[in-house]
Amino acid sequence: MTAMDTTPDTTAAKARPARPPRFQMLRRTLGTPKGIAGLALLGIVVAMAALAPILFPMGPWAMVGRPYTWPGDGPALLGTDVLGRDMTAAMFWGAQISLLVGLVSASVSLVIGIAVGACAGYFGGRTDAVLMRFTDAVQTVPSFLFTIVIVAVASPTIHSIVLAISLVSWPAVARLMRAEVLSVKKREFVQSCRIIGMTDLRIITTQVIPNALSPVIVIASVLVATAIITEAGLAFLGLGDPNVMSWGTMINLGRPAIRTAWYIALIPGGFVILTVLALNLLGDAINDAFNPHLRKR
Amino acid sequence: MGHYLRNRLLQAVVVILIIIVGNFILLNAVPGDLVDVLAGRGGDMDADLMASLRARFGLDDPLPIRLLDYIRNVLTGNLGYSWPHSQPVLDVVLQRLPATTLLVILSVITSVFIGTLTGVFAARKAHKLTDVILSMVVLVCYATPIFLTALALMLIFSVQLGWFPLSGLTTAGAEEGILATAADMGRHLVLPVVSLSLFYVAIYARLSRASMLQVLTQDYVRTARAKGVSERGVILGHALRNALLPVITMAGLQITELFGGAVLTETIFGLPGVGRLAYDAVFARNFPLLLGILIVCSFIIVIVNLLVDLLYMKLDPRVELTK
Amino acid sequence: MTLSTPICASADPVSHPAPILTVSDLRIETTGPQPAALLESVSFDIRPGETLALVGESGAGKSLSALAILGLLPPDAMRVAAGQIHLGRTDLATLSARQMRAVRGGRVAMIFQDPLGCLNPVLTVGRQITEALRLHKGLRGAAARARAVELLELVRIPEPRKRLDEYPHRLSGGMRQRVMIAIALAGEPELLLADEPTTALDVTISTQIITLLRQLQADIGLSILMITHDLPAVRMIADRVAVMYSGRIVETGIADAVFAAPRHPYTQGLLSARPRGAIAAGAAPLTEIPGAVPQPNERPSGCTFRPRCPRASALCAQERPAMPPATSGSKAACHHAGTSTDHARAF
Amino acid sequence: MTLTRRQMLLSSLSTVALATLAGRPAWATIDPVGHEGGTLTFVISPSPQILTSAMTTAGAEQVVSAKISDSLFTYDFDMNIQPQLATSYDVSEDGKTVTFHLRQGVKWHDGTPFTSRDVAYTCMKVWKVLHGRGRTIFKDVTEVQTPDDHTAVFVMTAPSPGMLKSLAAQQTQLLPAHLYEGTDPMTNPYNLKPVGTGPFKFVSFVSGDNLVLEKNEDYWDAGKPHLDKLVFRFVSDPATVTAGLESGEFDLVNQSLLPKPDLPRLEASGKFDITTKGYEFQNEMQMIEFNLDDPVMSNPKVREALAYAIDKQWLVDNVFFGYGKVANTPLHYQLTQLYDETDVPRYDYDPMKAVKLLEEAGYKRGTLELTVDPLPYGEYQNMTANYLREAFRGIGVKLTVRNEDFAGFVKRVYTDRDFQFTVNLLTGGSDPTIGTHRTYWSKSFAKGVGFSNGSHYDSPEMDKILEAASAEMDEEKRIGLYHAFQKLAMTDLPVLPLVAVESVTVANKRVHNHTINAHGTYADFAEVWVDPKA
Repeated sequence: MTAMDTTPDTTAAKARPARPPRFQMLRRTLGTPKGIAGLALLGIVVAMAALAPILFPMGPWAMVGRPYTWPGDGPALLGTDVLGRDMTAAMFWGAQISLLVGLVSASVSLVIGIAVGACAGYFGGRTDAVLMRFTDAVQTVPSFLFTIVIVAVASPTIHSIVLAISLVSWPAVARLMRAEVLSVKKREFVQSCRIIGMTDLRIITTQVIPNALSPVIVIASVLVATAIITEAGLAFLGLGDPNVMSWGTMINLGRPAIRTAWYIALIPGGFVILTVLALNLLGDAINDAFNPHLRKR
Repeated sequence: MGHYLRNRLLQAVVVILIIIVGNFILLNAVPGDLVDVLAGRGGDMDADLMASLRARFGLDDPLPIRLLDYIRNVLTGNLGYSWPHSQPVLDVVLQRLPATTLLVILSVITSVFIGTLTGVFAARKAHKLTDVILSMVVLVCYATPIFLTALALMLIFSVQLGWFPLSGLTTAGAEEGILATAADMGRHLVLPVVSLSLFYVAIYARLSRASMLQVLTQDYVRTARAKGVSERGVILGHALRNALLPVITMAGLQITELFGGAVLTETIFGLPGVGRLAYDAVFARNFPLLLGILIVCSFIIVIVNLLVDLLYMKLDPRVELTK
Repeated sequence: MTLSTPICASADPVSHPAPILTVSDLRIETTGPQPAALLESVSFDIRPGETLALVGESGAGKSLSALAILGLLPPDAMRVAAGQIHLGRTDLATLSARQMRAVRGGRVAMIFQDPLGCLNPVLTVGRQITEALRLHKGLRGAAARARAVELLELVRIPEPRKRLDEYPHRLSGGMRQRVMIAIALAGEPELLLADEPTTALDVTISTQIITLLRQLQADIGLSILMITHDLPAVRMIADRVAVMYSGRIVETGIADAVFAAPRHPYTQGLLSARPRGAIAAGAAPLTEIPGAVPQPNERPSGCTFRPRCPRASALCAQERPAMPPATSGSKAACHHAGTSTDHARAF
Repeated sequence: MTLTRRQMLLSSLSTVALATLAGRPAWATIDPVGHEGGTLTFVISPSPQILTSAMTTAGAEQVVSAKISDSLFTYDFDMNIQPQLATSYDVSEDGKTVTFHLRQGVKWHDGTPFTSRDVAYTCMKVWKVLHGRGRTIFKDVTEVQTPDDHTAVFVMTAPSPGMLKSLAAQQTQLLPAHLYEGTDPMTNPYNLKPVGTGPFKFVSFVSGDNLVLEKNEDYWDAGKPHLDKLVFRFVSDPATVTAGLESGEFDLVNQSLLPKPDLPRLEASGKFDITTKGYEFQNEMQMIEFNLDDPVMSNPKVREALAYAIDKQWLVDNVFFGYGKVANTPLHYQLTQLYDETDVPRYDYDPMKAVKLLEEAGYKRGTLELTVDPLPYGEYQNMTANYLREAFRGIGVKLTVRNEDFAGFVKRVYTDRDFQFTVNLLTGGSDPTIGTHRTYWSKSFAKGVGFSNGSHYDSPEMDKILEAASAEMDEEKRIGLYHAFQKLAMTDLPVLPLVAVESVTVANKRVHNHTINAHGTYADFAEVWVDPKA
């Protein structure tokens, strides 16, 4: 998504002689076939999310016809679901929820993970031991089970789902961050900041974190994708928020009818795959851009 | 070595304690308790019976006392009692463990084997058409949620084609005998294992392809070639072992994730595993059982992690026992 | 210079038997739609017991020549476009893959720059030596082990029996390079390709390794193709020198003669860039020669050294200087070769 | 059930053993046995946690335990008492003593003879103490005397007309005293490897997967059962159930455990026997429970408005696929003698009227926001709630659907009372006194007790009707009282009945006699046989 906002206009980019390296990185990301394919697919999903309120102002729940109308049999392009609601509208509105869940939970777990990892790596010693044992504990419990428990505790709403996903997915970020911070804090500029008497908080936020961030950014797309899959899995088990239309909820509704009307479960399933595929392609492209030596030989 | 093991086990104990305390507090924040569920299932309990059951189940003591009691019991190997099952928690968990263990072991073996093979093959054909096609297939597998794979496989192979049984671990009441039972279980496990594996095959394929490509650029591979080692010998004798290192780490993670995390697969294929048990325990508010599952799973995971570390050390002599 | 007298066991090329390696007009190109020549018209030969040093900056194509001899050019990226490589009378291009594997590590062995990276980190030293013994000598088990101990002794490694079971990361840098040499010697090769064998080592160790190579050469009559930009090492070990620049050999001759009176301006620059009286760390850039080696696809017309050459003339831009056909002494591919005798003042 | 009431009345006067209890009558509905042996695979869900229903009222436990363990009676479709372990009974004149004459020569599966001691133990130590409904039914029983091995005398402080209708195995299963006495029944190991007197013996149990039972060769009813093996499979996924039925992996499924959209296809295939009989004990009603403690819901105009906004026929057609009927009174239409719609206020779908009523109540279009808590049990309540969201949007009411799990729902609704209205599924039972009274009787409101008077409806008039009805022995008067009940309930509208649900049993046609009495698939299955050729 960050990549989207800064899609380089090639002519403008050429006109500018000195580009910041980060910008070059983006260009490199988006120039690859993977990057282009990822962006295009993601673009479709983003467009669906954006167009949902315009194309389907009645929301995803409006009942437009007989339940179990197959795609092509009635007015609804993708058929109707178990309650006669338009599957097309559900898919468009569902795109919003999937993206929202993905982005928000990835951001929250990035924030937690970066904070924990940076503190553990920077302070070391006892702080490190305490934080890492805590991280271990969260990681030792199978994450999907843990998500289920948290959602059950808080009862399934979109907020509790996002929170639960964030709460189980930060440890990977924390570990990565810690490893990176351990190497960054040995570097001269951090040492010199210490010597001039900067506070730890300032050093961490202005020096350490920015310089340790790149590998973490690389896994951000994976976090988003995992969050989308987890939400769908929860909804599939009936732990979805009934007041938002998510693809997982639709799969859950369609599952009992899978023999009679498999399209109800498989169409949203296809959209989940599409979105996750787009994110993975983009993630791969970003990864290649960050580690160009692995790209082509 | 002994020092290392002691340290690791000590860490494990701390981790498990954090898990117990954390989950104990978390679970007690849940609305409703076991008695509510029992009353609800039957539909007609009176307040007196509910109160007496709460007293029996130890649900009316204050939280800190229950927590301390619980920890004391766990330390003596007593994971508590699952009232609805009329059995000690450990017994209930142990009954469900074999199904999950089979599922996990089989899918780890399958996915590591096929995934690595695919990855190495793709790395050999890097950037050729075969590699591009394989990578695309792998990417789609990687993007497909496990429950969708499971659903699709069941729809095709059990429902439409009738090749595999729909649900369960064994054919109940089928003939006895170890071989017959094993074959029967095998048939029941094919689809769950395949659906769990497909995603991980994708992971291992990606991982081992990248790792193989990276290893193949290493100087020691060139040395081996300069020594006159055949291409096959280079791949199998020199590159693979190095390329396997990240695969081993991932396999450890996969086991961690699947023990208890295979809820969806167990649900779809009706397998009597711990994941499903844990899921049911959440909704039955059977917290001694849920905590017991978490503890048993954590214990297994700690052991697995230790084994993975030892294996990693065995495979990579550069890793030393530092802690 | 620490060593003033070059080893010259076989200084007279004329009296020598037929070369064991002959590279003639070798051309290596990149693959792809617009191939760029990485190596052009490279010719040299090595006679039994002789040491030839290929000298030049990084990117000159020295290592590529060695890899081409072993047929180890990365297949997706490069190919031999022209020229022949003869090992004795055998044209290596005619060999099957299996025959080529027998050559590698058998008749021709190679050692590399970074001995840590070149040893497989997950295999014991012994395993890596015995593998070569198994492949080329058919030795297995105890016999292979015993021979491995001998080889380690040969490369002067103390406690060889103990070292066999160790992993490379436990050894020091010099020790690792000795192990590499032991592996190379396992197949009892006629020719050793040494690609920057001392570059990654510190000065003392580097000297020890060069000394070891000299001793081995004396002991077992090894021919060596030494690839390096470590000029002091060249002085210590080389009989003849070939100077490479930008994919071509620009000067060749008896080592002493070249060192004493370099004819090509590039060689002159190279020699003057070396601080006298000290052996600098190998990888230091030759800052004294202005500019950089051009990329293969950006090579200028005519003489490729022209943009950096103080003597460049109009002729240099038009015509690429060829190597004179002289059979003895040093010769240089330069229109203005040898016009200055004092190479120190060439720049 | 009118008959039983009269019998009750009769016998309490005459103390005469009933002639009909002499032996099992030949029911017209029973198919003659065409084959002995074979295996029946029966799918239920969820997995039972223990294998006795003597101390729980959970459905899965009931289905399973009735095959293994008997009780004193069974009941035919008309709820007439049929003998099982009791061959006859006498009721004393004051109605406070009931004497059961037990069948002789019955043995527990472990060979120990069944005696009156077992009855006394189970009643006094288990039903009365640990069984949710048993605590009510047997609350007046002070003692069970055992003058001899085959006579059990229940001594009560007051007559208990409900008791004789509650002695079927799935409700009041008998336990072997010799294995339970002196132990804690809740932790007794035989809960998991039950020893009963029934037609099937326990073989193996894999929690969450399957339960295998085999024929009891020494069954007291000689010549039965006809099956060699009875296998229970616990399958939670409804789609799997249909698939298994169609592939022949499963023979029988009850309780509408498969997706309703599949039913038309199964029916059309002609390979299945689909019946809604055998649920006379249940009579489930889907209904909206308004929380009368909530300021919005306490306004009768709002409740009526919402009632008019709902197209109940749509729910019957689309959510229940026709397996059910629109409910216009709180009673299930299957209670034919009591059900009466005459002069009962109706709330037929009329959204315009709903809007008008809301405005009268002071809520302009678009100003009312409500939250519904559908019972998280099965998918139908949730689907109805989803329908309600759209239906209410049509009258300008924004409805939020809350999703919580079973325990959370019970706690929120019955303990915390933090809700506006539910979509609930309530079991009416074979008589209004069993299920329906609880919902409307002010005295059954108690915080923390699930599925009682969730509305907190408190009407002295209603209490009077209900109390009179439960004590009324005269059938005509009883019918009158329940008519008054139906009118009042639909006038005050604390609860809005939506659909009288029909549960479905689907069986492969090779299965015979799976539903031959009021217990349906909850019966003992002694008569069930499978046709290997079909």
